[in-house]
Amino acid sequence: MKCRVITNKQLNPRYYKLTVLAKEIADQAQPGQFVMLQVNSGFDPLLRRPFAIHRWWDGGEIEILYQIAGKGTRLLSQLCAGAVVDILGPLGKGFSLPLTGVRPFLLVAGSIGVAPLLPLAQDLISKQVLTPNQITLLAGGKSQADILAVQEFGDLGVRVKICTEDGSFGQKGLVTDLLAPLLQTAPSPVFACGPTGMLKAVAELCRQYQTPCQVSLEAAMACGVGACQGCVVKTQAEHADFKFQRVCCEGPVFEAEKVIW
Amino acid sequence: MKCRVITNKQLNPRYYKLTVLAKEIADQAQPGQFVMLQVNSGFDPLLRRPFAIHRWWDGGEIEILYQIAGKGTRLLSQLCAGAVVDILGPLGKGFSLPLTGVRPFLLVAGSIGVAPLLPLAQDLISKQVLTPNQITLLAGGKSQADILAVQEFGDLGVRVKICTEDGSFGQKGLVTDLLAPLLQTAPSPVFACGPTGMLKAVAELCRQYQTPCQVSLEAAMACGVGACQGCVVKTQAEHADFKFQRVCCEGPVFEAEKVIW
Amino acid sequence: MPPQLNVNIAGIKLKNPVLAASGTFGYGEEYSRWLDLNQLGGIVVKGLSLNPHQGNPPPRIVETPAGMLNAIGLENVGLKVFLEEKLPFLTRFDTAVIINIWGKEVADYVTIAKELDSVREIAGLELNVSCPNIKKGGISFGTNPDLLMELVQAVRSQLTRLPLIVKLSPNVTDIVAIAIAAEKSGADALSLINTLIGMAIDVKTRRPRLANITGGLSGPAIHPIAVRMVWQVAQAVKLPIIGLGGIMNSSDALEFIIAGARAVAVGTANFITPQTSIEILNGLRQYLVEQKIEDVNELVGSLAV
Amino acid sequence: MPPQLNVNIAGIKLKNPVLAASGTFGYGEEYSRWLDLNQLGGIVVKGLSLNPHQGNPPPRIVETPAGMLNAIGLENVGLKVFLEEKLPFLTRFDTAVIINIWGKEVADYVTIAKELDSVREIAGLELNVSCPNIKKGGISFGTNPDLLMELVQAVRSQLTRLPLIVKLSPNVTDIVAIAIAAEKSGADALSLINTLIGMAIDVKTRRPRLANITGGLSGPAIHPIAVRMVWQVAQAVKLPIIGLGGIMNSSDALEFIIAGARAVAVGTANFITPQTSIEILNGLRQYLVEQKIEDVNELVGSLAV
Ligand SMILES: Cc1cc2nc3c(=O)[nH]c(=O)nc-3n(C[C@H](O)[C@H](O)[C@H](O)COP(=O)(O)OP(=O)(O)OC[C@H]3O[C@@H](n4cnc5c(N)ncnc54)[C@H](O)[C@@H]3O)c2cc1C
Ligand SMILES: Cc1cc2nc3c(=O)[nH]c(=O)nc-3n(C[C@H](O)[C@H](O)[C@H](O)COP(=O)(O)OP(=O)(O)OC[C@H]3O[C@@H](n4cnc5c(N)ncnc54)[C@H](O)[C@@H]3O)c2cc1C
Ligand SMILES: Cc1cc2nc3c(=O)[nH]c(=O)nc-3n(C[C@H](O)[C@H](O)[C@H](O)COP(=O)(O)O)c2cc1C
Ligand SMILES: Cc1cc2nc3c(=O)[nH]c(=O)nc-3n(C[C@H](O)[C@H](O)[C@H](O)COP(=O)(O)O)c2cc1C
Ligand code: FES
Ligand code: FES
Repeated sequence: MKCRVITNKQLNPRYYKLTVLAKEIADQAQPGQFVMLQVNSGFDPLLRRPFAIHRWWDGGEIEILYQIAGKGTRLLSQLCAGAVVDILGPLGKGFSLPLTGVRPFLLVAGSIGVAPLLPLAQDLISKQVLTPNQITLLAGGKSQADILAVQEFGDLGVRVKICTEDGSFGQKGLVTDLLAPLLQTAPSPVFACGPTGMLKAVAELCRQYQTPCQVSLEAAMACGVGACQGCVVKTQAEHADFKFQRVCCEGPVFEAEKVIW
Repeated sequence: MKCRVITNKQLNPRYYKLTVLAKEIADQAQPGQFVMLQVNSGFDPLLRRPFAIHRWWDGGEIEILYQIAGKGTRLLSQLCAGAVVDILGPLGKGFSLPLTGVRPFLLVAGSIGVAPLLPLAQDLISKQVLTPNQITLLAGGKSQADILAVQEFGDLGVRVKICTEDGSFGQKGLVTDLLAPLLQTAPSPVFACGPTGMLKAVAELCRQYQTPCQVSLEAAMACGVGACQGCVVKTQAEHADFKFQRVCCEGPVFEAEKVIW
Repeated sequence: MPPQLNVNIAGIKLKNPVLAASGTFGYGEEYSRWLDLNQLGGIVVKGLSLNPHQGNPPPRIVETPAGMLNAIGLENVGLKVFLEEKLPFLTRFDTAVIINIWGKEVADYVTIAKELDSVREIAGLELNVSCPNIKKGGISFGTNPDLLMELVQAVRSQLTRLPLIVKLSPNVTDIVAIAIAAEKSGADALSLINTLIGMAIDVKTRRPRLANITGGLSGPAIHPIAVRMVWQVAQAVKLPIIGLGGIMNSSDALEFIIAGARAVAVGTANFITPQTSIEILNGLRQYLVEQKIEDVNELVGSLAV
Repeated sequence: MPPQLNVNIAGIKLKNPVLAASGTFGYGEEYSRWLDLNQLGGIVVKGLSLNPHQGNPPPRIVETPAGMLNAIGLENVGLKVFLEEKLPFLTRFDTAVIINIWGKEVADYVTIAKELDSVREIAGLELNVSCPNIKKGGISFGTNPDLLMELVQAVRSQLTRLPLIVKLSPNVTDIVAIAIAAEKSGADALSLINTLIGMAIDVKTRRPRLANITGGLSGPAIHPIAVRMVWQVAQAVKLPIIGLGGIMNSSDALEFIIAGARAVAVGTANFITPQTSIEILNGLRQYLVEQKIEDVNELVGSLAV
């Protein structure tokens, strides 16, 4: 679907926010779903790039929060308002929302992993699963620049706790250092997105404290729609040692305990 | 050499004019020479594209007159002021200027072929080989939009005769229809650039009227510097039926009578 | 009058010459949200084996210049689940269903071919011969003419109804010798090319980027190699050819047809633009009109050399 | 301390492992305006034959996705002119000069090798074996192990001084078998890969885009295939390997070294950016420093599988 760029704003040297008009996607999007974006119509890079849908509006705008990771995202950052990008979506299975919240929820973000957690918080609040103050975002990153969308969570009334590896913003340390004491005092359902190493550590903590945990995984993707089998992750199987599931359509959100890390 | 785009102006739906700052090239350029321009730093397209140097100034700006022919020129047309392009040049052997003009000269252009003829006219005038009114430009094209740089030649004081295949501008017909009667009345040296078919016809006329003719040829090029042997054209050889010469370094300008068409 | 697009591949009647290539179009259902499957000439289903197969561990794919490497490892649901759960969906559409099959030894191929021969909804079989033959020390069936002949003969003798397409591997010295071997041993059609074997290394970790170390290269990067092979094979055999490898647009597809392919298949391009096949079809129609060619069959092998 | 970059290819001492590939760097002089040739590890000169050779008619090149096809047809000035007019220029620089040679029959190779063996300024010979052997019905020397052995033995027996590098063609089923044949018959080093055979068609005119119909595919498109072949060959032979095919930057070069190449050669990339080799060298240095590797030789074949 050809979409017009409305804005493409640099947040800090490594992060950008892209807003495009994509009515069909905005109409169907669910928290945790993603899109496959083609940064240009040439062959370099050849494949589309996956991005979580960060925000969307009834008017049809959708927003993507992205970091410069390589060639594709660098080209993406050069697009100006008015440019056209081809976007496929919404794709994948997002977060499963419990109907009522029995306990406060914890959202755990590793830097850019915060992207799909904002719509999750919004949805939890607007569907009255929880009140804003029953949701806490734990946001971690290497440095201050990696802590994103804090303002947006604040606007929702969600509590935000921050940590950075270099201590330049919030507590010094890893996001699991924030999570562990919270789970110890009151085990709460966890929704996490971030680098695989972080997700694995979060999953391990949740297993330890026996609290449900949903993780949004990343994988290299070619098609994004379940056709190529390229994006699989190893998960628990009923009648076998394991099975492969496709991150693009059976995920990207998985129950952490089902993932074989 | 990385060069900054100063302007990239659309002249009409198919033609553009690009001005970049390229001091080293401007300092050395000779009429009929060209540059190899890399439209972007990715692999699509992979190779540089050759373009005649249309104008240059002491300040270091060089100008390229180009037509949208395919992928590379389309991408080129999308560059904005401030963008950076990599340019190799000046390259090739340009027009050979006689020291004095014994007779008026005829410059013959097929649409975009006019590009290298403007600096030739300028040079002939500034080196006082000829006075402006001793030079005539015959410019042909399919339609009015293909007749370019007429203003610039007019500003030099050069006489301009125009023809188009559809009669939308100037006389209706081919540029050879303009050339033949002129050569018949007074054989004059000819300098021509344009599509191969046109050059061949011009060369044939000049042979017939026994007047010297220099043609600027086109060929698919990979390196532009003589290393790949990709761009050859068949020419007369002394001790053989023919030899291959490289358009990029032994040309692009050749004596028409040496070319085996 | 709109140009005539029907082509016939060894008895498989295609309403147009544009197919979806095996392994790049899932079981059809994955793409039904994105395009009308009725418009396709046919769908070649993901490589099927007798039993379900889990494939290789991830990472399974990596992008390369104008291409990608894949080492999916032929993951598939197996014959039973395919017939029960996947085929019924596909048969709802007016498009030819061709099943790409593979095995580790001749007997595997024979068994699955025999089973499929009786399935009315299937239009043809495509033999994926890029798999290593475990009985012959892992030499791929498709790189040795003798192994290939043995396989094709064995499978062919089981079929009473289905045309047999042999899909050639490009990782060979002499594609023509392989094509002739397939023709002699009873193949009804050929498709080429499968992927070229490649590899990519992460220089930071000094590890291969694919868990399988090597993978199959596909995409526009391989198009010139594929066109060359189709042209060479078209000179040497009489069998109808399905051309594929790096087709991104109608011009790419036309190169194959002009080189001698009667149909084409779109692979990697599906991942980038699911509607590529439809765009190719439109481009093909437009080209035929512009060139005043009434029937696409007239174009097949029309290269002027 | 800056990392150690010297490598030794069968006695050819290179001050760094980055060479310019045959046919893509002319006779050196074409690029001397654009970069300092002293910085290169070595220059492999355009394929030389005993007599001058005119090559193929144009068009000789065509761009393809992330690659190009060439059918230059081995145009070159011939041995005599090379020694008189081209070599003196090259010997002015502090860089190893390697001569790529070819012929149409074994005797051609033998004669030129013998002549060059006595030329002091030359550091090594590279045998281009992608040429068709006219005595053997046009089968390329490089696709048949027996032909290759015959050729390599014949040439090797003429050389008293010069190391012999055999440059392998990738258009084969089993690159390892070819590499072993070269090793057994006396090659001192291997370089791989040469170009893959491809073809492109102009669909408007329905003619091949190259006058020669087919051509050799080079450029980033073939990089994954080349890395795979270098890796496979490095497992199987002891000879030092020069890796090439689609190298555009230092990361591409590093993949070859990690896969098992002791040196690399830059081909098509020279056309796009004449300074590519220097950039690669800088990138290589930086990588070695970052990875705390003191000697580039430690990196050779260090892939962790
Ligand atoms: C479901 C999903 C949702 C995502 N959402 C976002 C998002 O909201 N914002 C965002 O900035 N990024 C997101 N990503 C990651 C994003 O897709 C990659 O950063 C992007 O594809 C990199 O492209 P590139 O061309 O810039 O980098 P490349 O040049 O392709 O690669 C640069 C580096 O990034 C790694 N990389 C490439 N692709 C991926 C990938 N798919 N997953 C993880 N690492 C990768 C490479 O291994 C390499 O080390 C998401 C990924 C997935 C799978
Ligand atoms: C010495 C020289 C000077 C030139 N000067 C100019 C100039 O001043 N202005 C200008 O607009 N163009 C000039 N050209 C032609 C210009 O290089 C091509 O139009 C351009 O490379 C096309 O690139 P593309 O990617 O847009 O088209 P592509 O997609 O590469 O090709 C589109 C069409 O153009 C043809 N084409 C591609 N390259 C060439 C080529 N090198 N010569 C002829 N036809 C080609 C192709 O066959 C195809 O039909 C010159 C060419 C040469 C060799
Ligand atoms: C992810 C992926 C999976 C594939 N799976 C199969 C397969 O199961 N059987 C088969 O014969 N070919 C398979 N192929 C090869 C394609 O059908 C096709 O031959 C090849 O990709 C070249 O075409 P392309 O460049 O258009 O992709 C696969 C290719 C890809 C990219
Ligand atoms: C225009 C051109 C000419 C070539 N000429 C030769 C040659 O004379 N001898 C040879 O062995 N290889 C020749 N090659 C092959 C290159 O040396 C190299 O093996 C190949 O291009 C792959 O490397 P690349 O992808 O970096 O270009 C030539 C390649 C090109 C593009
Ligand atoms: S990306 Fe293709 S199946 Fe997931
Ligand atoms: S373009 Fe390479 S020699 Fe002319």
